[in-house]
Amino acid sequence: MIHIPLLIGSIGSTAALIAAILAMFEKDLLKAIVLSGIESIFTAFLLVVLLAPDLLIAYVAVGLGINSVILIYALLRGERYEE
Amino acid sequence: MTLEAIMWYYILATLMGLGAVGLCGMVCRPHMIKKLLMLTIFSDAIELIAVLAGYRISATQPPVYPGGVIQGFVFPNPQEAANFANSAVDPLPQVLIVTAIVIGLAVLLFLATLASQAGRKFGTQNLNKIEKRGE
Amino acid sequence: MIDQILFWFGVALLFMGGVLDVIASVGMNRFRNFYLRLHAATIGSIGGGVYPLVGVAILVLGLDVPSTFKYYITGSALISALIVVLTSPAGSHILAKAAHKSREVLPKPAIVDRLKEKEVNEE
Amino acid sequence: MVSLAELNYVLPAAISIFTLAMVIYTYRVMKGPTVPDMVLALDALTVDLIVLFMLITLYYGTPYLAIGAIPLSAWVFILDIFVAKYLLEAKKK
Amino acid sequence: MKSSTHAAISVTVALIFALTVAIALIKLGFAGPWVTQNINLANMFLTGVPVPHSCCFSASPEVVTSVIWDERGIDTFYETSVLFLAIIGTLYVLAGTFKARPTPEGMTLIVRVISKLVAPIIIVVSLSVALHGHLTPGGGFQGGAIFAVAPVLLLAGWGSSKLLSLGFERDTLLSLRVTGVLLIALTGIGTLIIGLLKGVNAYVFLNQPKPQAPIGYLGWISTPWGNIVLGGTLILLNIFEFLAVAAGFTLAILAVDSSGGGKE
Amino acid sequence: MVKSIYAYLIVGLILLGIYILYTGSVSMMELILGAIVGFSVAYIFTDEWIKKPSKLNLRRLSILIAYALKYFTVIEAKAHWSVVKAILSPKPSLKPAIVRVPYRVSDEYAIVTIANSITNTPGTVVVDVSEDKKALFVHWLFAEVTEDEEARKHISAEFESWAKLIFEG
Repeated sequence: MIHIPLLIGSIGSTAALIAAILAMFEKDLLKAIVLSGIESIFTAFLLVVLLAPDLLIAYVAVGLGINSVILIYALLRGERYEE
Repeated sequence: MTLEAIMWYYILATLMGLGAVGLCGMVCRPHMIKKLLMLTIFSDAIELIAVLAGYRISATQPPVYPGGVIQGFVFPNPQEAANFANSAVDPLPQVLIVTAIVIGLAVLLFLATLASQAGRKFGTQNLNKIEKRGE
Repeated sequence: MIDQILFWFGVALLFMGGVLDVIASVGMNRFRNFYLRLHAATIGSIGGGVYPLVGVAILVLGLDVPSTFKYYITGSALISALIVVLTSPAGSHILAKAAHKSREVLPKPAIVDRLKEKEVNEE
Repeated sequence: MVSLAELNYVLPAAISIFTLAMVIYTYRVMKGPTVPDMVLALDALTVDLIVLFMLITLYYGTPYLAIGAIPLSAWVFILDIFVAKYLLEAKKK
Repeated sequence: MKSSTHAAISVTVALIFALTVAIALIKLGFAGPWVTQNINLANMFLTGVPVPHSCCFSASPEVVTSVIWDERGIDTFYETSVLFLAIIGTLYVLAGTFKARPTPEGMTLIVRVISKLVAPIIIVVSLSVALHGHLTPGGGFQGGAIFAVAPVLLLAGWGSSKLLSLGFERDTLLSLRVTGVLLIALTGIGTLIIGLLKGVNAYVFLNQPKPQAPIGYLGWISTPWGNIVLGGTLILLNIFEFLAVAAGFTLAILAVDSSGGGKE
Repeated sequence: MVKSIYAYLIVGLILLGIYILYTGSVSMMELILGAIVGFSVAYIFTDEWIKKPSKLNLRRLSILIAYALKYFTVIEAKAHWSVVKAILSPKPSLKPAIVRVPYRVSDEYAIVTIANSITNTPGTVVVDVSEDKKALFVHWLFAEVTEDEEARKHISAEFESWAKLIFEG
């Protein structure tokens, strides 16, 4: 029987990689923040799959919540489009 | 090589690709916020590689003893502890990574406020434009 | 007996939610405009999120596992369902309002648009 | 009492349904032409992932993985509000 | 340098990085999917932490938090200090730009009421996570980070003047933060002071008595209704860390928000 | 800070219940810790949550529960079915429009209940709230009518009568 967590884990890591590549080539910074949000959410998903609940709580509260808020505040001062 | 090993190596390869993307974006892109985003992606990749190294497919439990209640918890005997250790994942990478998350947040907080002050001072957060202005 | 009923009721809710979730994700791709996708997203969060969470909370109660396991999962599932019920409509609403007011997306196929009339009157 | 083994007939099907929905939502987030579209799809994706967390918890048979669901469901709201705040404030200047 | 040179250098560096990680993982013998046993150090912690009379007993079933606050306690204290310094640095960089802001424009009644309803629920959950840090996953830092979600919600819905009227003022938060860090340090050197006074051997961040150091904190209380598990220093350190992190994050978010939104 | 002891007790008990539900075990120690946590958080938030403590009673609570039961079974099922049909049919007949729906309640919880009920049923989403004109602007997927009062009859008349029973009157 196939090992389900590793299977959906590999789907999640592929999605994270694609999101990171898209975020790197994106010119619109707000879109890049949302795309890196996808990357972060699949990171949290992989932490569940790899059995790390302590890290999961710390990561969800910090890596998802506070990081995006701080970056959006910082973006309010600059310009939205790169180049 | 079993199917599980192939999937494990596939996850490792995508995570290394994630780290490479983060590093490349940190160097290539001129916008400060883009650099910060790529920094978070890079640190995510490093964390996940460390956690993946501690994972075994025969494990079914996180490194926390089940049944933790504040009143009425009975400490296990050595036999139960040995059984538990056979079915739990490695706690050491997780311990190291909790610290890494905190430090990463501290760095990001400080750098983001610096970027916001730079935006206030120069009117832009694009490093190319700031460099041109200095000439 | 009561355990069997609880378990299969929870499983039924879970699968109903799963089917609704897939339908919502298909609708997300079939609808053409942001304002139409809002309705698909509502199905995704209520039909595909709250009902399966309640289903999981009920399903666990019928299982033969230690009571700490049971009540822990039931509690987390119920509280997250409560938070989703409260916050998901407010999130959709503020997003729609921001998209409309900043002219980021225009409600293109629309019979009438009273909100735009109101904004035009005020300006 | 229903034993935990009986759940193993049900869980693979449920997990595969929600994973299918997850993949389609992810496609929508990456494709979405405007920012509100992406955030909306990200909301639905997050709610879908919360259910998936619960199912993986049941699959492993350990309660403690369910703990991340609550901050995750609060995070959705925060991202909505802050993107809306950005759109409203950036339009003004 | 041209941007193409940048790109070439960065791609090379990234590939070298990936190869290094791969070689390190494979050659140094880290676990792969085929391994059925953890490494010896991990087994030592997994079998030692909750079992009385073993090498590294911490009176707690949570291995991760025990290692963080017991075996690596001084390291974690420095990490908390780094976060403290980062928040002080943020305040310093943003100095002179603070002003309290009323309700942000565009936030409607629905968002305001919902944020006000959800915030206490989040706070209660975060306190539960912090108070059970030595029993279930979580701990002081995780609880504090979840707590910070509630001020963010209130800030988005109501503006910073509401937070100030609820009692989240800057000086209060700063003093709470300092108190938290100081109490962590005091708890850490508490055994050392008692050992000096009594004339026995003791270590910094010592939780339970060890063969060479016969003093320690209270691990559990036996009552007729069962043990009440306290985990020695763990519960104290979790509470103080919760105080420090929650106050610090609220302070940082408040400072970033009240230093103005758009360009000036 | 706390104006009414009665409201304070009720909010504290609600928060204690949430603590116990989340923790998942009931014992003497948990109850003591939960009471400390719940009542200290309630001390900050009571005045925010409850403006008129005299309105709290069991009759309103039972109406609220009855409404929640009816809403999550009957009303949601109908609304889901109509939108699912629109998604699955090859050529859906959609008539999207943003209509104005006036409301006649004044309590803030009542307004939010109406708005969230409207948004949570697929097919209608509240786009904006005008507090001075007392109207909700609703994006409606199947707009049969566009006049204010007619739209109110179709969309929010039922929710409004329930909300009046629960929070006013």
